Amino acid sequence: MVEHSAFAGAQAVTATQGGTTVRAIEPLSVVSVTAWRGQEAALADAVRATFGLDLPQAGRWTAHAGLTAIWAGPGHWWLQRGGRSALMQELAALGDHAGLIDISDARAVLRLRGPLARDILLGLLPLDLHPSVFTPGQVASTIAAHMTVQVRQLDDKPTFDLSCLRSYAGSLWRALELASAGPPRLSALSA
Amino acid sequence: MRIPCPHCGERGNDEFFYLGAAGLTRPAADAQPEAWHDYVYLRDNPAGKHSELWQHAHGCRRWLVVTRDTRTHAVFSAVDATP
Amino acid sequence: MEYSFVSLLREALRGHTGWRPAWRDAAPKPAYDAVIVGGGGHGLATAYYLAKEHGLTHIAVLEKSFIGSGNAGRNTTIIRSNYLLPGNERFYEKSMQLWEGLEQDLNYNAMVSQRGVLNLYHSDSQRDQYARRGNGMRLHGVDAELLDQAGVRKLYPWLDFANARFPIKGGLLQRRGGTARHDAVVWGYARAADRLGVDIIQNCEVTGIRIEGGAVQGVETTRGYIATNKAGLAVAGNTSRVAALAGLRLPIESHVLQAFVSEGIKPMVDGVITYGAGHFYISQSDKGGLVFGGDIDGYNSYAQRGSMPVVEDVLESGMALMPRLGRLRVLRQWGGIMDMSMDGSPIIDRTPVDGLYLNAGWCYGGFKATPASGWCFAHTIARDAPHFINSELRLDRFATGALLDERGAGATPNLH
Amino acid sequence: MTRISTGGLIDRSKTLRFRFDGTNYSGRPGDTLASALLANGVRLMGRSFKYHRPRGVLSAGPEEPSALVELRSGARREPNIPAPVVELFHGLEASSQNRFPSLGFDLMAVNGLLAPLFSAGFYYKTFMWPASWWEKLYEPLIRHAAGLGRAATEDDPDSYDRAHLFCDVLVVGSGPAGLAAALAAGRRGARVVLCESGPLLGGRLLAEHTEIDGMPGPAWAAATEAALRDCPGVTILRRTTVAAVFDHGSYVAVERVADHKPVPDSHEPRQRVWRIVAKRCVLAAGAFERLATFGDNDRPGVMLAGAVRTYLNRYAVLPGRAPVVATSGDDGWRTVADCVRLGIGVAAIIDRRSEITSQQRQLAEASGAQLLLGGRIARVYGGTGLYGLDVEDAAGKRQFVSTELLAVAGGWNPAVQLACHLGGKPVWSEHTQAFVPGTLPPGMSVAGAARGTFGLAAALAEGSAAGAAAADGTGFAGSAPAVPRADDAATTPAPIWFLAGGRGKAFVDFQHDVTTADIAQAQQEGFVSVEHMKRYTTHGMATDQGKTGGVAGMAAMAALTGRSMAETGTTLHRPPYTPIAIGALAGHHRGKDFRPTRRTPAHDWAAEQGASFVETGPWLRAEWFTQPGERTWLQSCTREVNAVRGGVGVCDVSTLGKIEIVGPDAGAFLDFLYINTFSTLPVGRVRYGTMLREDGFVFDDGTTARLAPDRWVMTTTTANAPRVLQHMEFVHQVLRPDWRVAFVSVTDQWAQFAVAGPRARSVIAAVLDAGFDVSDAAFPFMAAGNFTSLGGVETRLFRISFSGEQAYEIGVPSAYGDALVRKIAAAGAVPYGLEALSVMRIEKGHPAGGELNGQTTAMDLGMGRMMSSKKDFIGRAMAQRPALRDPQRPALVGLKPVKAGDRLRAGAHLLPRTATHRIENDQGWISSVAFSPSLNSWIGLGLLANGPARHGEIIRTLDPVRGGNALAEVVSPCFIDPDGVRLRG
Ligand SMILES: Cc1cc2nc3c(=O)[nH]c(=O)nc-3n(C[C@H](O)[C@H](O)[C@H](O)COP(=O)(O)OP(=O)(O)OC[C@H]3O[C@@H](n4cnc5c(N)ncnc54)[C@H](O)[C@@H]3O)c2cc1C
Ligand SMILES: NC(=O)c1ccc[n+]([C@@H]2O[C@H](COP(=O)([O-])OP(=O)(O)OC[C@H]3O[C@@H](n4cnc5c(N)ncnc54)[C@H](O)[C@@H]3O)[C@@H](O)[C@H]2O)c1
Ligand SMILES: Cc1cc2nc3c(=O)[nH]c(=O)nc-3n(C[C@H](O)[C@H](O)[C@H](O)COP(=O)(O)O)c2cc1C
Ligand SMILES: [Zn+2]
Repeated sequence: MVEHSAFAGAQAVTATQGGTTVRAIEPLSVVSVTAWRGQEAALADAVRATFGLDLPQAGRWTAHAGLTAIWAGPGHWWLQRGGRSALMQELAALGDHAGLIDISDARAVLRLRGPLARDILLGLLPLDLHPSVFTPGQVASTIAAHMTVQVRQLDDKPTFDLSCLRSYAGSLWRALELASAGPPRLSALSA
Repeated sequence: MRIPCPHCGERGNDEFFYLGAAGLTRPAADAQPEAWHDYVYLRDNPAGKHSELWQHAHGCRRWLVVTRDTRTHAVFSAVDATP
Repeated sequence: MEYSFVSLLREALRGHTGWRPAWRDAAPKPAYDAVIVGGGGHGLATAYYLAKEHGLTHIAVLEKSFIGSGNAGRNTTIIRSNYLLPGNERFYEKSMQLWEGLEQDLNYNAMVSQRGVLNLYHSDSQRDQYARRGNGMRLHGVDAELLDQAGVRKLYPWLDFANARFPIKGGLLQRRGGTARHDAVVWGYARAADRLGVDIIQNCEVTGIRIEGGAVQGVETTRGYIATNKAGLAVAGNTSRVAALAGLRLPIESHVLQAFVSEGIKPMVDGVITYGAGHFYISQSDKGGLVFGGDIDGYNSYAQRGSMPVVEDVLESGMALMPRLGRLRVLRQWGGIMDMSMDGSPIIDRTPVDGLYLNAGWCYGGFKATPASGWCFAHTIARDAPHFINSELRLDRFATGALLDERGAGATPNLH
Repeated sequence: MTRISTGGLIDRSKTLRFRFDGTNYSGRPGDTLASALLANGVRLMGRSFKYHRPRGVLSAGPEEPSALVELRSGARREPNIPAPVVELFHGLEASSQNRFPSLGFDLMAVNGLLAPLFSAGFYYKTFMWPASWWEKLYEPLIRHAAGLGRAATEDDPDSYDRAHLFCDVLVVGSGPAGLAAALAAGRRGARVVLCESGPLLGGRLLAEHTEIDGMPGPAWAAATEAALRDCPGVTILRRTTVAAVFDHGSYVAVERVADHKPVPDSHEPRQRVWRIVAKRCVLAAGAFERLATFGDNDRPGVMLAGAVRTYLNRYAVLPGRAPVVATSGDDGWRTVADCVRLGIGVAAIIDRRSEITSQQRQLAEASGAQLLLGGRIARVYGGTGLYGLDVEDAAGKRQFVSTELLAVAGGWNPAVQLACHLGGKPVWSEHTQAFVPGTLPPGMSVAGAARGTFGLAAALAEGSAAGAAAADGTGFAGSAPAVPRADDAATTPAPIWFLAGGRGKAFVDFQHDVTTADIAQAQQEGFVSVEHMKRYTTHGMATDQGKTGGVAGMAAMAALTGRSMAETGTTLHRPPYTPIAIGALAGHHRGKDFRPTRRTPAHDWAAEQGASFVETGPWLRAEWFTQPGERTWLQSCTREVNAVRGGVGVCDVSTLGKIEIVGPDAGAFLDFLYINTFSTLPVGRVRYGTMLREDGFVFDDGTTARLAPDRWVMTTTTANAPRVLQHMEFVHQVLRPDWRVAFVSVTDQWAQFAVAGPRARSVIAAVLDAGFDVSDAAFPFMAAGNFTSLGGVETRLFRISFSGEQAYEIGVPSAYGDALVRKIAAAGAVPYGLEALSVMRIEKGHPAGGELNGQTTAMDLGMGRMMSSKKDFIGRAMAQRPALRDPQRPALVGLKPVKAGDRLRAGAHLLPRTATHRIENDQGWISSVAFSPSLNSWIGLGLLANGPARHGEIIRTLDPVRGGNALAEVVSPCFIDPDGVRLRG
């Protein structure tokens, strides 16, 4: 196999307690899209017209027909598809309104799913992930175990995607391992 | 401390990188040396309200102007540094 | 009263009824030959040396709170003279030499303890930087030893050599470095200055500086106006505020530095150790507490307290270096306000205002400077000109570019 | 000193065995080490710091100053642990500390005889002669004597967790006030976190005989706990102490997850630090009973009256026979009442007042005690254990009372600590005769005893109101909560009890052995500010931070100076509330997990090739690849250099910072960042550039390629990559926001390899997909372009050279890095590491880490002419300052030892050949060295005053810290192929 996992050395899928799982999501095609100043609306229109996708507001992500848009900062999004695809070419027309940079291999993503997911994340992320506060459709970037980590909630199972710089993949894996090592911290919140 | 990022919401100050006083204007290329000395080195350093530059380095990566009381750490406002 | 074992014994026998105040609680007089603003170690030492070395006796030290309430009373007590740049090294070595005879000079036991200061290195490039520094010290005639890993192990076999994320490769050791009792330095200088006639005036905040024709006339205080033609500022973290009273803007920011002390335990850490791969340094006080700290919090503050991330950073670094610390407990944690200069080095100089002198920019390292700072500042004030020893600690170096940037961090105080 | 036969919150069906000072004892689940020891008749538990006074237990909580033990053993030994907070577990081991040879017979107690010498600050006044004796004799003695317990001498084997919680309302303490607050807020739907230090909820309800809503206190607490569990938003954290308050509603709490077990369960952390962010906080931390000051008030058997009730009611232990109760107000009468209820005969009751109520008179009669109104304690008998008292009545009539237990009720100090962590000063309340919270941290309110509200009904009402208000404040309004009913007669506040006279030392700090005499001496010597007094006497500076004795010391100073308590004030309270384990605050971040690790895509491959890795910042990089037969790193490194210079090698350079920059204004942006011009660079070319900081010193360097008219890729040094990106974001967002330029770090996107050596081109050709022309003509030196390799994988190729050889850097998306490097190696390239890379760059005179140290200018590094005069750029103006342009500044030179085989060392200083070895003659230093296989000599780069004008001069390189002293010739920094023939080949 030519492609190599960012998590080389770690098991690709592992079960933690209580039916909660973690697995690597790769490969992905990701393009960083930064609107030129004043072109945010034009960019949004172009994305909507071409891909039928609404660019998300701050702190949110949206998806349509396999294309996901993740907010990464004001005027800044990551457009993402699963698997390897020629996403840069697909998005080329957006270049009138924005700067496009391929970051498909720049990040490593772990998907954490199951009833203990929140309890585990209490031990990692300095974010309020309570269901009344953080819901599917939201994304946030923060510091965790001395790394920049982006967390994105996919559904209510709950499922979270965590991503970090690819070179830190092993350390993110390790951080999750440590965060899930002991018995659950609070049964109430993880229910 | 918690800093209310105008883009991401309130976060712990460990997500941010601090630079120093905001509101300093970079002198023109042909400005006198005194103007540059002033810009690069001299600071009001007030005890009280202070406008300062923080970057939300682990979040949206935006540079922000945060206005904060240096005696109590109370934050009055945080806005994007791009005018 | 001269302090000695004899006087202690005498007092012990008569129930300690004969002790006198260590210094007079003076009230301000209308005028002084010189006024030192700031009753920290530096201000008090300045007054002492002005009286002792320059024969000025009509001097007041004005302190807004109680003496030693500032950084002098809250620092981690490390003294050393292991600097890289000659302009700094000769100054800090002067200080070291004054420390070495301080008790006898002041008749006060400041508990100067030359237990050795060890700076660890964790990479070849760090080793080479330390070698450069150590060699410079040796050229100054100052002691410095570059240890390899085995050398460090011999001193402290229980550091984490086995499982470290950043392995210890060696260290730069200055055996003459060590610690001194922070409060005793303040009280010792206060008592000695008082014995030479200096007025130490507490609860007296300077709120204005009167300047006419570009020259100092006196200072306004919360206890009234005091006339003087020479005013020396030694107010550490408050430098910008006080200098602003004279219309000066300075290359200084005020930042918090935190420190910690553990519960008292039997001897464990013999000397001073600084971790080179994280923000952590530690020593053990005579009372048994482990005294430790790390980096500044990194933002402007006058609040004398820190924030959580730095607490964690310091303790993580401590555990990384000394995993046996785990079950010991932090007893108290506090903060001080550092006068961080733009190149990380101090200023002892005249100012553009005649008769106004500046002693500032001590960053996190001014305790060790206390004796030399007072000695040089006294000289600068008395002679209206710096001594050779503080000749590079100039205020105009930021304009000329003759900086003293030990770390090469540039004009960003939070990176020094 | 016996177990009372009924009652208490202990489980009498189970027995727990434990050891104290080597003796076996047994206790019950629910006991603490202190209660179990008392139940076994052990009163002597420790020795004091200075005088080695025998000490028992004073309190029943974390405020304990005296009964400190070494808990557990070996690697788990913990010194100075207060026995009253240690939950008993089976197999517990503890020992007393600071005594020799034993607790009962401590030779160090001789210090007590020398006590007159050990007065406040004695060490400041003596030990000065002869000067050299301080470190040799005096200080070692002082150090040996100081300290209490012993730290473990092995690494802490347990793990610690750190976690985050967010809530609307944080309630600190689960006494009646805290429970009521939590319930009021929880019932309104707010997210509530309730933290309780102890293992059970209830606070004083567990210790007192009370009734709420018709239920005994503990039952009400249990019922309330159940009700709280029914509120979906409520989280209850037991064994969790809120330890610190930080800005903006940040709190730190420590959960003792497994401290009540012999060892943690597998994978279980010993403790957990919670970082709690709360919009509101209700502080319901209760109060600490304060000690009263009288001679020998520290004898084992003298206890706080409230603590005595705790032992009676909660632990069913009578801490001593025939108790005497001494009280300054109504509070001590509760202890009498409990004794009466439990059938315990009271020997005497001393009330400092002359008037008491009729109920109290009845109680006194029922207890069988002698009643001494307006009386005092004249003398305490018993060294290692109290056996009697001389008591004196109002008329001065003195008599001996036989007793083992003196329960003293001298008033309560609200637990104001957390209210003060942000600098708020407590204020003296004449009404409560105590310091109560003053200015509160934003978002905090205080309820119950912590606020000086000592009545139960009032505490419940205050708690309910505070909880409801806090919920209101976070958007959870509701009707007024039902306040639980409790009947308790309002008690009169008790003044601070300062019993003058009597024999013996009157302690105000038990742990540090500070007495009223020390306070008096401090006052005499001018240390009258409470902060001075504290520092001079060490009053309040021990592990208990003066929780029981602090205010007593202030009161002593107030009395001496004639100032009021309000004028006297208190010292500052600082975090933590009670001591926190260092390991807990560090969490998992120790050992290899101290900091995360960055690995390159070729890491596994490198490991297979025998790489030895070195930490460079967060990265691990291959330093060299040891081959069979190589015994030193120098052998490996030299082989690698030779392989490159004689053939071809491959080096992983993925760690270099890579920033991709797009947009129509990217050229102008680069011109502004770099000292040289980039906007004119043609597409398909790459250029070396240098950046300054705004203060004119060199910041970073690297190459930037133009891949398309509006697409560039910049490389930075590994170390500076994050800071360069941050700097660019600052320049763009703050200084030049209108420019259309976008950039992100692509360091992790691209796996990049340097392929260098005379055969580099053939390797590159073999690696790229078929059909590409990489001939010198088609792809000359400093060319850049897009290619494919590995069968269609996007590939970036740059013809740049750090080694001075014909060389390329080739990059593919990181997932393909492993495959690419294997292919490169298969094509014949020999792996080389960081050391060989460094040797070759030194041979070429390229500045790197040693030279780019933040103290050098472009001119120092021989790049002065690159500074464009035609444009503005960051750092241009400040680089013109006179000291930065001084020709005498040390500038870059090459150095070659005069004597073949002499080794140069980085960090050596440079002096004129014949000059004396003094700092005045110091002219520079060596910044980097290498053994050059090509020259068969050590060589170095250095910074030498006026260096470029001194080529050919012989100078001295001096390295006293390593004993080096060699002569070297100053030469050009470029040692090899100065005309660049090879790299263009
Ligand atoms: C946590 C910490 C750890 C440190 N560790 C070390 C160390 O290990 N080694 C080392 O060498 N250095 C260390 N330092 C630095 C060192 O403490 C300071 O640099 C040094 O004490 C400053 O000089 P000073 O003693 O004169 O300052 P201070 O003691 O701060 O004196 C300044 C005085 O001026 C008074 N003042 C301010 N404004 C006015 C006014 N308007 N009117 C009148 N009076 C005024 C203040 O109240 C204060 O008492 C540390 C500092 C801190 C905070
Ligand atoms: N008669 C008196 O003079 C007098 C004096 C004091 C108290 N009391 C009685 O005490 C009770 C007061 O009730 P209350 O609720 O105010 O206090 P409380 O003492 O009953 O409860 C305080 C609780 O807070 C916990 N706590 C303290 N600090 C903590 C921290 N930092 N983190 C976590 N937990 C912490 C303690 O462990 C305790 O359980 C009433 O019953 C009152 O009658 C009476
Ligand atoms: C070297 C040193 C040792 C200290 N040791 C103790 C100690 O053993 N116990 C204690 O309570 N505080 C100790 N402190 C901290 C002081 O109590 C105090 O917090 C500090 O000087 C700052 O003052 P502040 O907290 O009043 O602002 C120590 C401080 C220093 C500088
Ligand atoms: Zn943000």
